[in-house]
Order: sequence, then structure tokens, then C-alpha cells
Amino acid sequence: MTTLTAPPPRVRLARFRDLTLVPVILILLVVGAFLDPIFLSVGNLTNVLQQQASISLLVLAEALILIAGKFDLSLESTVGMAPAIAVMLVIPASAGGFGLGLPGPLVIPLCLLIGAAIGVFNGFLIIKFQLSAFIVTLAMLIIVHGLQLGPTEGKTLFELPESILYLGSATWFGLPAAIWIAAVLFAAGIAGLGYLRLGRALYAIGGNADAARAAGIRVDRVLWGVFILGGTLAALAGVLETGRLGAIGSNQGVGWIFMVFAAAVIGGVSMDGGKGTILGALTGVLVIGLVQNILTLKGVSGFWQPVVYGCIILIALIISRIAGGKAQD
Amino acid sequence: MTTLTAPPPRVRLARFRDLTLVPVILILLVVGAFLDPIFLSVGNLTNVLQQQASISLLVLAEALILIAGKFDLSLESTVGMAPAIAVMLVIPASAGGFGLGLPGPLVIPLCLLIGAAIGVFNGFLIIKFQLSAFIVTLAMLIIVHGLQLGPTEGKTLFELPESILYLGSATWFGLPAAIWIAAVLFAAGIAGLGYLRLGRALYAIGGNADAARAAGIRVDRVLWGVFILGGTLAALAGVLETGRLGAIGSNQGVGWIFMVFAAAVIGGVSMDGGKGTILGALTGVLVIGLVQNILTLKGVSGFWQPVVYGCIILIALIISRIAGGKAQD
Amino acid sequence: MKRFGPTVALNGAGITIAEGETHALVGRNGAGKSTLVSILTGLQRPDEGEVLFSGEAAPALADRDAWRQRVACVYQKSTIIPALTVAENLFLNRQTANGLINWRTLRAKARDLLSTYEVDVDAEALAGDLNVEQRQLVEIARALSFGARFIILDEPTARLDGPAIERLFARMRALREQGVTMMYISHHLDEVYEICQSVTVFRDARRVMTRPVAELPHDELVAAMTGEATAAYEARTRGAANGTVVLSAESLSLAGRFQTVDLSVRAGEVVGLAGSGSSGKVGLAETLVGLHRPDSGTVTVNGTRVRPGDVPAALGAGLGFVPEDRNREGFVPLLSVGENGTLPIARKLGRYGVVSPARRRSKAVQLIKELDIKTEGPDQPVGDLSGGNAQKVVFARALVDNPAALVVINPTAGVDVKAKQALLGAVEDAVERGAGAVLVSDELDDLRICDRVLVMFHGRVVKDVPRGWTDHELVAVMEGIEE
Amino acid sequence: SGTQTTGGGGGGGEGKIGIDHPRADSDFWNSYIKYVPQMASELKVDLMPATNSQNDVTKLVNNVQALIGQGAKAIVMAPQDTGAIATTLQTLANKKIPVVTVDTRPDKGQVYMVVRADNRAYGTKACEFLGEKLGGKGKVVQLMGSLSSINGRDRAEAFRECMKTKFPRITVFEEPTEWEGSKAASMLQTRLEQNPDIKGIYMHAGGVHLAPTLQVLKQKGLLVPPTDAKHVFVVSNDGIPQEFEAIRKGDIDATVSQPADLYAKYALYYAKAAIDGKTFKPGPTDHDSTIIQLPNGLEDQLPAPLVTKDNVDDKSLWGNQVK
Ligand SMILES: Nc1ncnc2c1ncn2[C@@H]1O[C@H](COP(=O)(O)OP(=O)(O)OP(=O)(O)O)[C@@H](O)[C@H]1O
Ligand SMILES: Nc1ncnc2c1ncn2[C@@H]1O[C@H](COP(=O)(O)OP(=O)(O)OP(=O)(O)O)[C@@H](O)[C@H]1O
Ligand SMILES: [Mg+2]
Ligand SMILES: [Mg+2]
Repeated sequence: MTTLTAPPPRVRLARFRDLTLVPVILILLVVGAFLDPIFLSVGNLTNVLQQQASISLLVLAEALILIAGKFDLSLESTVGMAPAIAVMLVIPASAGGFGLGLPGPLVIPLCLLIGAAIGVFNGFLIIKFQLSAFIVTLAMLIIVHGLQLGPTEGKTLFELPESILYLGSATWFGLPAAIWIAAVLFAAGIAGLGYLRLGRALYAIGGNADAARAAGIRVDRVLWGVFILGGTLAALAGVLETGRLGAIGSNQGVGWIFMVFAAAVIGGVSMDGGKGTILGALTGVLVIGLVQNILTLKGVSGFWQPVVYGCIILIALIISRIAGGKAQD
Repeated sequence: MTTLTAPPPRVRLARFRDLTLVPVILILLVVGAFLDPIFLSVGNLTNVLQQQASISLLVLAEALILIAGKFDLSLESTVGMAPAIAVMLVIPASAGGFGLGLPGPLVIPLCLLIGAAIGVFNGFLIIKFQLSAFIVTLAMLIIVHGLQLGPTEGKTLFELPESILYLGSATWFGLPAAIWIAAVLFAAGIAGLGYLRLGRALYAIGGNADAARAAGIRVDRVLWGVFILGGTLAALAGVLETGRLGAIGSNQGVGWIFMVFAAAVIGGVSMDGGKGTILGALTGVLVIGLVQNILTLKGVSGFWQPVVYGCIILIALIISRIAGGKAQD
Repeated sequence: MKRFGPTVALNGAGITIAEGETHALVGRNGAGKSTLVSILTGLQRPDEGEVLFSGEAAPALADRDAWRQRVACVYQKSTIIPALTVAENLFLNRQTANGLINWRTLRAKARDLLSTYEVDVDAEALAGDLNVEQRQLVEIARALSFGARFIILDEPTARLDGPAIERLFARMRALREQGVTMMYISHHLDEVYEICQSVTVFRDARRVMTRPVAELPHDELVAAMTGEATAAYEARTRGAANGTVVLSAESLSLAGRFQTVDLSVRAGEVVGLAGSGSSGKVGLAETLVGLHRPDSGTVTVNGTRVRPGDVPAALGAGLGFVPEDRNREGFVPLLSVGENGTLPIARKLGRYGVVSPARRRSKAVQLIKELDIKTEGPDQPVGDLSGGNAQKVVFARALVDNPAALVVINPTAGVDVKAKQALLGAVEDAVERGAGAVLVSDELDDLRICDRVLVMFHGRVVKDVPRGWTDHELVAVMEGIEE
Repeated sequence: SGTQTTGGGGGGGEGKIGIDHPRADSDFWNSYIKYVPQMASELKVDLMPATNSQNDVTKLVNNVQALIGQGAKAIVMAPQDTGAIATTLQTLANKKIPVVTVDTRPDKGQVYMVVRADNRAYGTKACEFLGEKLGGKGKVVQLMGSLSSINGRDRAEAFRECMKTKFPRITVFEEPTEWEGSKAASMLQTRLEQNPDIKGIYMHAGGVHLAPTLQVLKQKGLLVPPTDAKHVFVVSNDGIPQEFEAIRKGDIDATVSQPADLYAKYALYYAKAAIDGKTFKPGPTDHDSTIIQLPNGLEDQLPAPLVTKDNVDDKSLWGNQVK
């Protein structure tokens, strides 16, 4: 019977798998400090965090969805569309709104509601209709963006109610509010996935949906909830971004989703579901933010930036592959 | 022996699964004819085919890769990068080239070689290093595009050798050469996947790679070959596109990959591997081409086009889900 | 009654299990046993009919906890989630009543639970790192932990070796003494006689009989399952093998699996490979066919020294292979019977890389006939076949090229009596045609067709046992009790 | 230089200028990017390494933050999305860092100077040229850029409005090409199939639209000299050398030369002036342009000449200066 005892070291190691990117972050910090004295200043690092705050919410959303074994590309379009439509519902027609005259403070709840509604629709098609999540959310990426372009006619909305600007531009206790919000949500995500039954249910569903069902987890309901949560987080990311930029451009969020996936996957979240942690995803976001910051500080030519960037993603991927020890899929 | 005779209905039905989009195509033809008399003219339909010729090669490549159970996002960047770099190797420095003075007729072989080389590299990372195909090819999408932007400094290449323009602009037997080329390659793809050992091996690998390996198929070698073939087809698509447009812009191919996946998946190719046919993928391309054509003919506002477009993808997806009868993943 | 599309999986089937007994459910592959299990455990709704527990109507489908207090189940398909720890798997979806999960308490509870049921597994290990037996024990412990007085075990022994099965049975007997009712599904009829009091037989989606085990002779039971009189499989006698060596290995080693193994198989000979769990027998067999590249040593197939770790080379030299796990390595579920069967000989079905569908079809029809595969025809996807028939397709694939040497691993796992006979018969047929075979199995019954059995222990061949062994002798060697 | 007054005691010229380029994938902007260091050495400005926001306002904002962190005393940028930088401009104003924007005019937020040519004027000039050539009737196609870019919208709206008011008998087809050559070719081809009598084309960006348009016309046999009745009149926009080449060959008829060189030159000029503490007033300048007053700053409207066969060899056009 002695042979049956699993060797404990292995397990301990597994815990550290979330943190394979920590050495990469340290290297980036050292390299950055070396390349530019400004880099390690509090101001610059705060900027990096603020810049990553809204995209990090998308990474959080995508990590939850990926862990549950699904996929959502449409999040990036929600970042622009949800605040844009919410704002148009509130502002007068003269400022480019629908002229419904809804009260200004409603704008954030409306925005989150729109995000949630997109999640409901995605969930409906993917879970109830059992369509391919990749293609459904790809089509939704296009549609949701169109639903912003259509009503705004591609114009930037810049007469915004004060309430939607506040979160993305305020400073709390000396740090941008967006950083606090992202930090709280990530902490909630880490705790929720680590210590809540619902959070653990995501792992169970992503790991083996049939087994989860047999264990009494209401798989469809949980998945649907995750899509709704994802849409809501994307809308909140849109609110933060709107506040940071002071207006809603027609391209807000466009092109983010690739970075979101890259951050989640190099952070150890599996595209196959059931594996990865929110903490890991967070390290992925930080790596990408630091790389961007260093490239900017060094003024690497815009033509060659993508190459450097892509190579760093590959290297991070290789590192997490070697540290993780298992083939990826 | 009597029990061995298969009841024909079941099998026949399975064959028709490739063709679930045929009714959609018929509806589109009827709707199109109704909306615009020009739509059904030989000239217009020829245009549709010509416009879809190069993207269809990408769909062919992606279908092969998906059937083998893998994934390649980087194809779209190859469409611009391979011809651009090939041209720069050939044209004089004064026209924006490297000034190597290689002979002009080499440009197409060089272009295909570059495409193949990208496939080799993708294959190396995905097969040998066992990295996630999604993220590797995502990084490669960025890198390959950067490898076009860097040397060209983002400029459009206007002065092209005659040889690279020929295929995309010539007319053979009254039809654009690009249509013939795409037709021949699709026919080869259909026949190859249906009747060649290698083609069947793709299905076996995509369906169950371990079983394929145990049955003596050299899985790694075949997969690598598929990535190389995919890169080469993407480069050829780039040649056709270059001929059609008469220049190589820095955005050539950018943003195609989503349409490519949409076409393949609504055409019945599974994102999970092992399922789908080239004929099905072809119907997917046609649906997308016809929809685009109708939207253009009707002059649907650019703001709302994406919505119409995305909805049609969703509808096609639902139809192929209902006709296919099985949950997608 | 339960339908899946056109398939009627259960048709007016009923079963009544008395309290405190261990009730066997037997039937051929695809008879509807697992479907009944999923209805009895509230995973699926019957199209017609109802489930009663102690005379009361079953709870609503959505109320999983109520179901689990009435009936616990170890399903045929693993319901372990590999990426989670053993502790979490044990308490899946009930890690805590409400509020935050206290991992320390959970681990402690898990350790308690594991020690209550004497399962020696580390509660913190990832379930994916456990071996088959350990996973099964975890599933059993979990099933029992709900306090249900009725437990269903769907083919728990299909992937366990002899000692593990003994341990399982000891556990089941202890449970029965505590008054727990059990339903036990297995294709090993001797196990039914060993552990059960009554038996229900399903055939073609219907119940054909229920009888106390004690008054039911073995033959009658088999006849009820198959619908015809079937004699138990008798190993054939063969003359001493003195043909040429068709498969040999010299000082083959693979770190962590086995060391310096020598082996040679002659034409017309079946060599068995036995050993308890982790003895390295499967690793050895897989290395022979090239699935692993050995650290040292050579493999010779039919006179050709094949490149190590090269499956196509080994198959090309005349080897046929039946892998350990048919679902993982045996077949491509979406491809047809014909195509799966002819994968290794695709090159022979046409010239210039072309595969002729007509020739493939005719070859497939021949294979279907030879192995008596129950299928709609050569174009049916293998994924739609029942377990036993799928396994026959895997055999067909191994035999399609008239191999000079055959390597067969656990050929009868999870297949019914009738199929088992057919499969063992197929091995013997091939050997009579002049092939040599290596048969790896955890089942002593299978090993009876072997001319000699090589017993492995901790990665080494410790004994070459000639025909005529008794179960007891062989098990003793396998357990390393007697050298 | 009558409009220029020297501010209180300045003239030090010390201080680094941060510059962000908007994108790296269009011919026009790449010409601009190449002019920047050249002009910087002419004007002797201390330029920090340029950043590139790749047509992404988020990146632009991040880049500006980095430039501030690195001690930029003035910033030159070309926000393609003009609304979404309001907050950034506010931050810069708070830090007393003057901003020169190139090509686009921010809707909100303080700027020191906007250096641009009037994009609405491009559309109007193209409309007037085509209207005259077509004799006030017929059909024309407008190959539009991205609808979400202010410049594209300005050109499109001005062209559309001018056609409506001045040439009401001309039908305009609008094709949203998203600055993509592939879409432009497909849409133009389809439209010509549907309306073979289209006689005029206005394309928003020569860099991406020129070659595909010529290729489609060639395929249709419509690439004939202006003397031929089948000729389709084409007006382009940008002023890159290839357009001039096409004008010389008679393939296209005109283009609006968007002054890449002047953009670079005056962007740096004003940035330096801002650091030196100089101020400007509305009115004509010494370089054939006019400064106008905006609610949030000043705008120097650089000349954007219409180039036709008559003036295509003018040496002062930037398109004739690049190799
Ligand atoms: N989800 C399903 N969809 C379609 N058909 C199914 C499904 N599950 C089972 N079947 C079919 O129902 C029949 C009964 O299957 P079941 O799994 O109950 O058999 P079984 O008696 O457990 O066989 P085995 O001994 O091989 O486990 C088979 O023909 C099977 O193919
Ligand atoms: N893929 C693998 N990689 C690494 N080690 C493995 C692998 N498969 C099995 N092992 C380990 O190698 C040893 C020998 O395994 P092998 O499968 O050859 O033995 P076995 O006698 O078939 O055991 P069992 O009956 O448990 O399958 C065992 O300790 C097993 O856990
Ligand atoms: Mg079963
Ligand atoms: Mg084993």
C-alpha cells in the first residue's frame, strides 16, 4: 500500500505554477530600470497600473470564462458599446443622444445592464442553442461593435454625464480609483475562485462538465452566470476607460481581445478549461503592461514594436510551458 | 452477410451535412436577384468569385489545419508579408527594395517559400515545443505583420515585378485566373482529403491523435506538413491579392482571419478537429461573399453593415447546427 | 423506456432490488445497463416509467442532493476532475455548507473520509496524478460519503488488476454486513458469483430475467445474456512452438518503467505478460511497438531491427497492435468502421498515395465478417458502436495486415462474454495462421491462452511460467511472494 | 511674421519635445514620420524618441503619460480619435505642457496649436473638380476611409454636401472601405458592374485606394485617356509620389496634396515656439496659411493644393521631393 501515496513535492510545486511569470516580471523590472531611470519611479509604475486597469478587468472576465471551459471574443466590443449606448440614453439629442432624457446618474447602472444583456444573449446561443462559442462570440464581436457604430454614426461621444467620468478619473488615497477598483475585483476574483463553492464550480465545469453535473452543479446556470458576469465586467472596463479618456471613441476596446487572451494564457489559464488562476492572469496583465511601458519609454520604432512584442509573448509562453511542465493545447 | 449491408439513409444524410449551407446560398441568390437585377448577371457573380478567390485560399488552408485539430491565426499576416518581402528582395532599392538584385521571375517562388518558412516556424513551436497553437499563432500574427511593417516602413509597395501581378489579374478562358486557381486548389483539396492517404490521415489525427499515432501515422510530420502547406497557401493568396489590387499595402490581409474562421465553421468544419469537409468550407466562403456583395449592391450604410453581417453569420451557424444535429464546440 | 434519437436504450426495462442484497446487473455491451444507472441516479429522465426508493417516488431531477442521499454511484465513466485535488473531488459542490471554504477543515475531513474507507491516498494530491485504482477508490469513498444506503457500481473492476479487485470485494462485503444495498455491474460473471446474491439480465434494452445467483448455473446465465447457448471459452491446444522468432527484444530498458528485459516470441506462440499494478508490463508492450523510445536495447520484428520509438517502422515490419485503452489510442470515433480498420494498410489500398474507397470497403466488409462486428455497415462511425464492438474494430485494425507478430494489451477490458470469446479467438486464429503474439492482461482468464506467461515485478521479468499454472501460483509470483 | 509676438523674456529654447506618431501603416503618415527627424535637425529642436500609438487612442494616452514622465516640455501628437483625448489634454494643461496636434482638431481640451489642412476643404475641392469634369450630371463613387475617423468623415460629409448643393444631378455612391484596399477594390468592382455609367471616383486615401482603383478600371477596360469617352475621372487624396505618377500618365486626374512635410515642419516649429514662450494670434501667416481661432486654441490651416496635370511637376509639392 505504500506505493499508493502520491509524492508530496509535486503538489507543492503545482501551487507555484500560478506564479511562473513572477521571474519574468522581476526581469522586466530590472531591465526597465536599467534602460530608463524614470521606469521605476512611483509615478511611472502607477501609470502602468492605471493603463492596465480596464484591460485587466477584461482579462479577469476572460479568465473566468476560460476556466469554466468556454470562450468569449465579444467582450472587446462591449467595452465601447455599453458605455456609448448608456450615455446616449441619458444625454440630450443635441449632444448626440437618443433624447430620452433619462437621469444622468442612471448611466453606470444602464451601462452594466447592457453588458449583462450581451452576456445573456451570448449565453443563450451558446448554452441553450449549443452553438460554437468561438463563432457565436465572433459574430457578436462584430454585431455589438456595429450596435455602437450605427447609433453614434461612428462619432466620438464627448459630452458625457459627470457620473460616468468619475470612476475612471478620480483619485482615491493617492492612487487612481481605477487601480483600486481593479485591485478589489481581482482580490474578489482570487478569493471567489479559491474559497467560494460557486468559484470552485467553475473549475469543476471546465475540468469535466459531466462530472460537475453529476455532482449536482447546475452547469448551465453557472455558465450562463459567467457569461453575464463577463459582459458586466467588460461594461465596467468600458466605464473606467471612458473616465480615463474623457470621451467614448468609436474604436474604444477594438483590438483588445487578442491581448486579453495573450495575458490570460501566458498567465497560466488554459484554453481548454478547468485550469489556471486569477492571480496568474494578473501576472499576465502585468507582464504585458510592463513590456508596453518599456517599449514606449525606449521609443522603439512603431514598425518594429509588434515584432518585439510578439516575441516577448512567445518567450513568456515558452517560460510558462517549461515551468508548467505540461503540453499546452 | 445480410446484416452487413448498411441501411443507406443514415449514410446518405451524413454526406449532405457538408451541404447544409446550400439552401442558404439558394436563398441568398433569390433574395439578391429580387433586390437587384444586376445581381444574377454573369459579370456580377464572376466578380463575387474573383473577390473571394484569395480569401478562399486562406479558408482552404485553415480548414485543413482545423480538420487536423490545430489552429492558425497567423495566416492573415502572411497574406501581406510574404509577397511584400519577396518583392523587396527583387526590386531595386530605389523602388523600396532591399537592392539585392535577385531576378524578377523569382518573386513568386520566393513568396511561397516565405509562406512555407512561417509554417515551419509555427510547426516548430506548436509541435516540437508543444505550445498552445492559439497563442503561438496569435503572437506570430503580430510578429509576421511587424516583419512586413519594419522593412517597408509601413509603405505601400507600388513598383512590383510583372510576374507577381500576373496571376491575380490575368484572364483565362474568359474568367479571372484567380478563380481557376482557387477552383483547382479546392478540387485538389476535396479529392485529396477524400481519397488520399495523407488526406484521410488529417481526419484521423484531428479525430484522435493518439489513435492515429498508434495506427502508424507519423502525426508530427503530417501536422508540420499541414502548417507548411497552410503558410504556402496564405502566401499564394497574397500573390493573388497583390495582382488584384496592383500594390501591396501595409494592411493587406489584416482582419481577414475572423472571416476565414467564420466561413470555415459555418461551412461545417469543427473547431475541435476531425470534422468537416473542404466542400463545406467552400460553401461557407460563398455565403460570406454573396452577403458582402448584396450589402454593397444595396448600399447598406457602413455603420449598420457589421450588424447585418454578424446576424447572417449567426443565422448560418444556427442552420448548420440544426442540420448537423449535434452540439458544436 | 429511454430513447436516444433512433436508438432505444431501454425498452420497458425494470429492476427491483431487495434491501441489503448485492444485486448484479449483467448484459452484453449496449444492453442498456449504464443508461439504467443514469436514470436510477437521477442524471436522466426516463421517457416513460418511474423510479421508486423504498416505495417512495424519486425526488425531482433538479434536486441532486436528495438523489445522492438515496443512491450513490460509481459511474462507468470517471467523474473525477483531474485538475482538482483529491480532497476537493471528494467534496465537490459541498466543500462548505455556505460561506467561505475552509481548506484546512476540508483537507482534514477528506483525510478522515479516506481513512474511514481505508483509502491510502494523499488528500492534497491532484486527482489527475492518481492511478486508476486510486481514482476508483476515491470515487467509491465519495459515493459512500453521502450516507446513501444504496450504492451502484458500474463496471468498477474493468480497469483494476487482481489484487485491487480483491481489495474492492473485501470492502463491498464489509458494506453489505453494514446493511448497505448494492447494484453491481460487471462483465466478469465469476465476480457476480463471488459477490452477488441475485442477478438481473438485460438483453437488447429489455430485462430478460431476475434470479438468485445460487440457483443459476453459469451456462444458463450466459445463455440469457446472449440469447443462445454459449460454451465458456476454452483455450485451444497447440503444438510446441518451434517456428522462427518473429518478435524479440534485447536488454530493453526505459527509465522508471522497466529494466533490461529480454524477450522473444516465436511464430505460433502466445506469450503472456502479467504483473500487478505498475509492474511495467504495459510500458514494455508499448515500447515493443514503438510508442515509447527505449533508453537502451533493441527490438526486432520479423527479422528486421526496427528503429526505436518508431511505430510506423514497427507496423511496417509486420507488427499488429491492440492498445491498452481503446478510447484513447484505439480508434478515431468520427471515422467509419472501414476506415479505422484499414488505417495501417491505407498504403496498400491504392497507388500513389490514393486510397480507393471501393477497395477499403471490400476489405472492411471482410473484416466485419471475420470478427463478427455488429455494425450497420463499414460506413458507420466507430464512435456509435458499443464498447465490445469498438474493441473488435481495434482488433480488426491490428489484424488487417496479417501481422507476423501481434502485441495485444488488455484486450477484453469492458467487453461482454461473447465479445471476449471472439477477441481471444481472434488472437488464437492469428497465431494458428503463423503469427506470434504478446498478450498483456490483468485478467488471468485471458492469460490461459498463452503458451507461457512472463511475470513482471517492479520493472523486471521475474519468472517465465509455462502453461498449466493455477491462479494461485501465478498471483503469488505477480505479488512477488514467491520467486 | 506679423502675427507673431515674442512672449515675456523667453527664447531659451531649452527643453525636450515629445512626439507621438499616430500609425505606422499608411503612406501619408510614414512620409510624415520620415520628415520629422529631418525637420527637427533643421529647426534644431531637441526631440525625444518618438512613440507610436498605432491608431489606438489607448496607446496614445499611455504614450503621452510616458513622455510626461520622461520630462517632455511640449508634446506633438496626432490623435486619430479626437474625442477620447480630452482627459489627457486636461492633464497636460494642468502640468502646463503645451500641446500641438497634427492633422486633427481635438473636440475638447486646451491645445497650443492645431496644425492641419482643412479636411472638409479636401472633400469640397474633389467635388468641385469632379462636378465640373462631369458637367454637373452623372454618377460618382466615393471610396470612403474609416467612418470612425474624423478626417474620413469630414471628407465624406463635405463631398456629399457639396455634391448635393452644387451638383444636384450627380448621384453619389458611398463605399465604406475602412481604409482597406481589398474592400475598396471589391466595392468599386461591384458598383461598376451595377452602374457601368459611373464617370467619377473620389478616393479618400491614395495610399490604399490608388492601386486597387486603377486595377479595377484596367480590368474593366476603363483605364483610358481623358479624351476617350469611356474615361472615368478620378480624384485622389494625399499627394504621394505614385499619385503624381498616375496623373502624369493620365490614369487619374487630380489629387489633393496633403502636406506631410509642412505637417512635420510646423508641428515642431510651434512646439518649439511654445517652449520658447511665444504666442500667436489669428490671421494670415508667413507661409501661405491662416491661423484661425478655436474655442480651445488656435489652428494653423496649411495649404492643401489640388494637383492636376497642370501643376503636377511643381517642385514645391512634397510628393515631388521624396525619393
Ligand atoms: N448519450 C447517448 N446518446 C445516444 N446513444 C446513447 C447514449 N448513451 C447510450 N446510448 C446508446 O444506448 C445503448 C445502451 O447504452 P449503455 O451505455 O446503457 O449500454 P451498457 O449496457 O452500459 O453497455 P456497456 O457494457 O458497453 O457499458 C447503446 O446502444 C448506446 O450506444
Ligand atoms: N505515461 C507515463 N509517464 C510516466 N510514467 C508512467 C506513465 N504511464 C505509467 N507510468 C508509470 O510507470 C510505471 C509502470 O507502468 P506500466 O503502465 O508499464 O505498468 P502496469 O503494470 O501496466 O501498471 P498498471 O496495471 O497500473 O497500468 C508505473 O509506476 C506507472 O505509474
Ligand atoms: Mg455501460
Ligand atoms: Mg498501465
